[in-house]
Amino acid sequence: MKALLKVEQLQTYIEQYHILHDIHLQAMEGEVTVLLGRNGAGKTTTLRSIMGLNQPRSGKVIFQEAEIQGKAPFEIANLGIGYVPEDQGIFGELTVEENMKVAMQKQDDETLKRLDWILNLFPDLKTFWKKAGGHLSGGQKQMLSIARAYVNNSKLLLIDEPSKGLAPIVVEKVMESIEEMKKETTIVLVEQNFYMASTIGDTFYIIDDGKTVHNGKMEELKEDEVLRKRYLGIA
Amino acid sequence: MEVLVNLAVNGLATGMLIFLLAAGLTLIFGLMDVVNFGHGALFAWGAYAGIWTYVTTGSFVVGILAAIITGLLLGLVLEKYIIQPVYGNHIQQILITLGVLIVLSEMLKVVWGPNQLSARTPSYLAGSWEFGDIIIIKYRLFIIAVGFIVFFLIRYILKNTKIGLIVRAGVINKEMVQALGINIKKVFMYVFMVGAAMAALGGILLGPYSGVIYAEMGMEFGILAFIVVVIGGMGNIKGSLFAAILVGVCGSFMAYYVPALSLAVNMLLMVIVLVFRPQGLFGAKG
Amino acid sequence: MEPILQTSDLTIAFGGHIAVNKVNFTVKENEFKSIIGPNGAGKTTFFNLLSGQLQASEGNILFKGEDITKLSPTMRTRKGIGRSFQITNVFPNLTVLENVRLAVQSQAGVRYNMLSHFLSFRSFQDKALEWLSMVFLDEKANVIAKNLAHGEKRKLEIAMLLALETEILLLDEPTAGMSIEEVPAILEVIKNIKKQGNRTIVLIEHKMDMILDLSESITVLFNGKLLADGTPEEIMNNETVQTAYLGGLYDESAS
Amino acid sequence: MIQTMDRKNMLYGLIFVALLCIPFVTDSRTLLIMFTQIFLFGIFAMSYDILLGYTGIVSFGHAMFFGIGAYSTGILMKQIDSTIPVLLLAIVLAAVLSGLVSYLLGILSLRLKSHFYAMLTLAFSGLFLVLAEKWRSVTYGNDGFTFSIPDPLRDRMTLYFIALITMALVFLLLNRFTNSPLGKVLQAIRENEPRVESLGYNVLHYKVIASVVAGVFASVAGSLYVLTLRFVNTSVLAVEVSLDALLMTIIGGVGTLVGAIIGAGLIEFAHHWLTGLAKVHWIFERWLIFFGILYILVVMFFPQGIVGTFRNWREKRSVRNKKVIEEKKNISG
Amino acid sequence: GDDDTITIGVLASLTGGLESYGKQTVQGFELGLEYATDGKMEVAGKKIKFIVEDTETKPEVAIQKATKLLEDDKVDFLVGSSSSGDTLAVLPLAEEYEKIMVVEPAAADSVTGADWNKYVFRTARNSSQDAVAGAAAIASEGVKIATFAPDYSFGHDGVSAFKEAAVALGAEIVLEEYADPTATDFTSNIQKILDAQPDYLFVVWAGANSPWNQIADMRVQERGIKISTGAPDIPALYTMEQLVGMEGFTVYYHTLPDNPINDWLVENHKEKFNGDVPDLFTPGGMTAALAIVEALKQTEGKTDTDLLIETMEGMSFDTPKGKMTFRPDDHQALQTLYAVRLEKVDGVDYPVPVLIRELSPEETAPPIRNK
Ligand SMILES: Nc1ncnc2c1ncn2[C@@H]1O[C@H](COP(=O)(O)OP(=O)(O)OP(=O)(O)O)[C@@H](O)[C@H]1O
Ligand SMILES: Nc1ncnc2c1ncn2[C@@H]1O[C@H](COP(=O)(O)OP(=O)(O)OP(=O)(O)O)[C@@H](O)[C@H]1O
Ligand SMILES: [Mg+2]
Ligand SMILES: [Mg+2]
Repeated sequence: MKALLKVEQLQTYIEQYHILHDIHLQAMEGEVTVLLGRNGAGKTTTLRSIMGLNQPRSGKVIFQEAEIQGKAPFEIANLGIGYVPEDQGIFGELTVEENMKVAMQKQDDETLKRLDWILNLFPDLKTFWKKAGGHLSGGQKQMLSIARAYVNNSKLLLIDEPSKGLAPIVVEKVMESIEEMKKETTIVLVEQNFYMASTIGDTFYIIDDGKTVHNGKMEELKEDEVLRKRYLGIA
Repeated sequence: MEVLVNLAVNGLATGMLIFLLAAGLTLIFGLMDVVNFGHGALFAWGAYAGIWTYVTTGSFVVGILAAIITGLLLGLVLEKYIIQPVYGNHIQQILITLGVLIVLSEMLKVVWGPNQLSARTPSYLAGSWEFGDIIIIKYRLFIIAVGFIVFFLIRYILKNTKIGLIVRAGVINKEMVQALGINIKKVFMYVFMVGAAMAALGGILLGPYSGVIYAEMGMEFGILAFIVVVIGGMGNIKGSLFAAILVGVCGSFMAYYVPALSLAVNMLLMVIVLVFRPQGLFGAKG
Repeated sequence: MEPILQTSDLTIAFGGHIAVNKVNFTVKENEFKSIIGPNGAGKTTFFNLLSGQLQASEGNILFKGEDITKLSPTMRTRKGIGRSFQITNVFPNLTVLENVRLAVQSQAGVRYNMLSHFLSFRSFQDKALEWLSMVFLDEKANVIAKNLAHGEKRKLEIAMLLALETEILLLDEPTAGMSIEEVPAILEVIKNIKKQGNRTIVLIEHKMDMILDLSESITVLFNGKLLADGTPEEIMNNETVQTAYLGGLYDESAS
Repeated sequence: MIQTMDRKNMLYGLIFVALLCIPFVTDSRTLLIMFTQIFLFGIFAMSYDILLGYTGIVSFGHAMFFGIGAYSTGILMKQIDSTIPVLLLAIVLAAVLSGLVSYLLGILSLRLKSHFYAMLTLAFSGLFLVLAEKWRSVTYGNDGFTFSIPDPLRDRMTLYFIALITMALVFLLLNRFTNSPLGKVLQAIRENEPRVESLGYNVLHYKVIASVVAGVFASVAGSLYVLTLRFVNTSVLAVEVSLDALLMTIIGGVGTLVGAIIGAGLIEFAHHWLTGLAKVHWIFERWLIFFGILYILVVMFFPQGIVGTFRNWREKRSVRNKKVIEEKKNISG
Repeated sequence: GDDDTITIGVLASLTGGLESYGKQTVQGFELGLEYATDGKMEVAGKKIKFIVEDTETKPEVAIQKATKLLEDDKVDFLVGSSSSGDTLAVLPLAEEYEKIMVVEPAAADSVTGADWNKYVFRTARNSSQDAVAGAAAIASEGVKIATFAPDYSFGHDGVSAFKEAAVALGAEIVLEEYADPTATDFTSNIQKILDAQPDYLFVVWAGANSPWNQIADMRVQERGIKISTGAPDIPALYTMEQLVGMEGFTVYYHTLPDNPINDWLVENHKEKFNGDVPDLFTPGGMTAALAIVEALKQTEGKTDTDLLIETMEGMSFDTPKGKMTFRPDDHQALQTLYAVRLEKVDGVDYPVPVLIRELSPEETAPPIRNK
């Protein structure tokens, strides 16, 4: 197995603030890599730096053997990287349909088939197809945000806290869908719901104060109570 | 009866002219949410470049092309160097585009001198037809026609292509659009250029309408364009068309029947519309 | 105990869609009540009706026996109904401290004073800091709110609600996105608040273990309608709730 | 924190004293008049800043209140008598009238969303302009009229002091106003209006209060303005006047009050200097171009306005310094 | 100025909408001094210096600049300004500093009417003179006239004076139309004029936007309504192509006056300003200079204001437009105006005002309104 995405010694500043000090990570092809860490640790900033939404000051982001740091976000997206931001990034004045349309890079059969699959996964979106995105419920917005990333045939998906605001039954569904996506897509996931993270994650990284402080296979973490207590405060 | 027809046709034509001036602003202000006070300067430049070319080459069509090209070029330069850094910040937009308005208006005087220029109607569009007491001015029919063409063109672009959607999405959340793989910078640039070109087109068409162009026309008609875009409903091209026609027709009838109020007609119209429909004629509620 | 807040046939429709449908809901004084339900069930909308962000199209709301259906959000807050928002809703360009201070100031009833300097109300500052430390955010007191990480914003949201010191606290998924380690601590804070004063709490959450741990009673909304209302045991044994909402997820934990 | 406050107040005090001395140092009337203008427009811009900077309301019709002040004063001086009591009466009357108009306008329209409110104010000030144009028997239309002012005020120096002291007073007052608990609520409204409501504040009340305060002080500025001109015509109601307020506020930095004064000063100075240059070289005959370029440069180099950008810069520096100190601590510790 | 220099401050709009008027005044003034002093820039042994300031057509700027001239430059005379508003704003300063102000080319009646003070002398014609000339050109017993003017003071002033003069000549005013000067569409107003079926349409107009195209398009002339107006400056004449044949009046066109001063003006103007001929307000600027120099000659260089006033009241002097006289009552210069017809002239690509007859100073004397 090879690493689809490698992040090396990533440092990011936002304005004058030094947010990421030293981030390392590798996302293996076909795996779900989970980033864990407390609030404000820098998980979101890591994903944003990969996406080019925050420009890293130094370090490397390597995707499919090529360095992509410094590229514009749209270029990075067009390499086949999808992104679900933590604040959902819904276009509130656009309808659900229009939100999806903006996201769809192609209109081919494959994409339409995927759209079908998504609408079956989240029937709410079908129900509210013509409704303004801003008028959806919190959970529905989350679904829409995930749906926008799913609709394109991405090689890599960066997903920031997908389970937040979702009803347990939908969390289940999202987990299933990620399992399904895994066949073709590599996934980097930020998730606070440890149940979900541990169930679908293959590899984990713990980020603290802008640094990756620990990483390993998910099994290890599940078994290692000490580690969990130390970094995640849970037994 | 004849009077009514005359007033209606002339009001409609004036409305169409105003629509042509405002159409570009519907894109730039209404859709892209850029408070572009420099818009008026764009039509003044369109008018000067167009009329000058028309006079030099003798061809009105070439003049129109020149105006459009001038608009595109100015749009390109403005977007790239002036507007791009201030997207999303109305306060900075106001200041910087006021600067642009001043610079561009004064530059006109540097290039073409401070005097007004006379703008003649091309002979094939000059004059009027008379049917009894009904007088139809040819140039006005021409304006009405061009107005409809421009209207349907923009509507087509906005309705049947993804561009309108992308721009609206980009205004709401630029980052997210980029993260979806769209080069929003480019899209914004093209839309701005088209908006500028339409302003320039409005400018040259205004020339023969009143027979004269002058550097201050930008400031004078700029506000009118804003009024039309706002009372039509932000970013709604159909709204702009209706609002422009409303302004034109009301102006025409007021001037005939209630001349005492004709100075105030635009302002009154705006007050009435905004008090009863705060979101504008065709604006989405909320 | 008296019902402190009561709705009868509370209804609102958006276009053709009835988001809240004839809901009869009661919460007793000093009760800890939770509302659960699938996404889009109408929970947030129901809160919006209670707090006045939306006006009901039918039905009414009684607060301590008084009909408050037509009151503005402002008046409802003043009467004692405070809420937090599901989608973070703070003052982005003010500091964290200023955010909370505004709530403290409102609570103290200093609203139209335009002649004294705000610093002359030292107690506001101190109190705001106190609330912040309660949600572990005092270190970030001088940070501009928009620069907070998501989880931190959630904490700020809670601090602002707490600072209002209203009799009823309506909490809309307060811990969504908060890190696992801190959730228990925040819950502890909420519990304490309730213990200290005479507080009624209504909580919307999707985290069932948390709800079961805290709630004295649970209301289930489904498709805008009130589906069930009862003690946690009753609700967990309700089959419709199981299939429609939980999806078998908590089968074991319930028993 | 407190220390910097004291330092700031001392600086303001010093500047005020320096300004008080100017008339005794120079006898250039041009300079005096220019400063008087700066003070007047400083008041006007500060009043606008209450709307734009502190409450987040864009108005394109602020000239309306300036004009009410200007015309009330002019008309009373001409029609009744040019004595000090009449003048005071005029100023108070104008302020009351402005307050009333802004109150009614606020109640009517402050519920509207930003663009629409801005356009509505534009419309109303447009209607006032038409009124001034049409009510020719009193206003003499667009030509305007001259009037005389109370004798003790004829000296430019007196006017200078009056303007300066009024500006200082207005500054102190508005500074207190913006730093009052109520002022803080205004800032919150600028940030997130609906949220303020659910904190238990009645947003409309606050917006109306802000608009009345802004209107009243704008009218004071208008009254003083025509006092220095002894002439009034419809140009006091022109859109350009509203835009001037807007520009001065933005250039100085919205939400800073001092910024408004600095903005007024900068525009007047630049204006004076550039028009002066017009005689030096033919290039500057089109000095307006350079004026426009100035606006553009301000946005590029002072995106938050002069005072705003300066504050930002100082904040950043202090963060950096703190960091350096911390790092040093870490190394030594 | 100091003892052996006489300083004159000229206020004019050098930027903004009235820029071309301002420039005409300044150029004329410069030439006027040159002519009056034979290029020596001296009168009665004293040097003459002038300083031009731009009012930007803003009253507050006008006041600032005027004060600068009066205080810092210590000018002996003020000249100006292009806009009536600016001029009115400056008048009280002339009174306060007790300096002569020669008003040129502002035309508002109130300058020599309600807002007049004794320091004000006007070489420009005022709106009433225009109107009287306009009336003289077309009004006679039983003629029906409609007027059309912009809806602001300039238009209203002009029409009311015209009405007075025209009615005195026996004409009947059948319609007074006013239009928003910044409007794009004047056809409604023209429609009303058509409805009223007057013999003449008298138009009072100034400013960039103009109604001529639309008047032609609405076939006003074809319906037997003759159009009359004041011929404007040359750039504006370009827009009046369709009005060839129109009869009206003008303040000045360079071929109209027949006297040596005008010949000199045309020739030197061409020489100095690369072939351009003097335009509408150029002779006005020159006239202001001539008036001042003439007054100084008579006082032998003394700048004592009272003496100057005494000298100038009733003073007659030669100008490019013939002899002018400051009438003692309101210091308005009575002057020749010209009844003209617009004609196509070979080699000129705009309609040219051709003389019908000179309207003598007495004939166009406006009513005295400063009492
Ligand atoms: N624009 C900004 N300016 C200053 N600091 C910022 C900015 N954006 C983020 N930060 C800071 O960077 C740190 C990391 O933020 P980030 O959003 O990456 O955290 P996170 O791990 O995603 O947290 P959470 O779990 O709460 O979402 C936080 O302390 C935050 O305050
Ligand atoms: N302003 C609105 N306009 C139109 N429809 C709305 C509006 N607000 C909510 N809705 C709709 O009403 C329904 C209920 O939404 P609500 O936000 O109350 O759900 P919720 O129970 O809070 O869900 P979640 O758990 O996802 O937050 C949803 O289907 C939503 O799309
Ligand atoms: Mg995060
Ligand atoms: Mg919800």
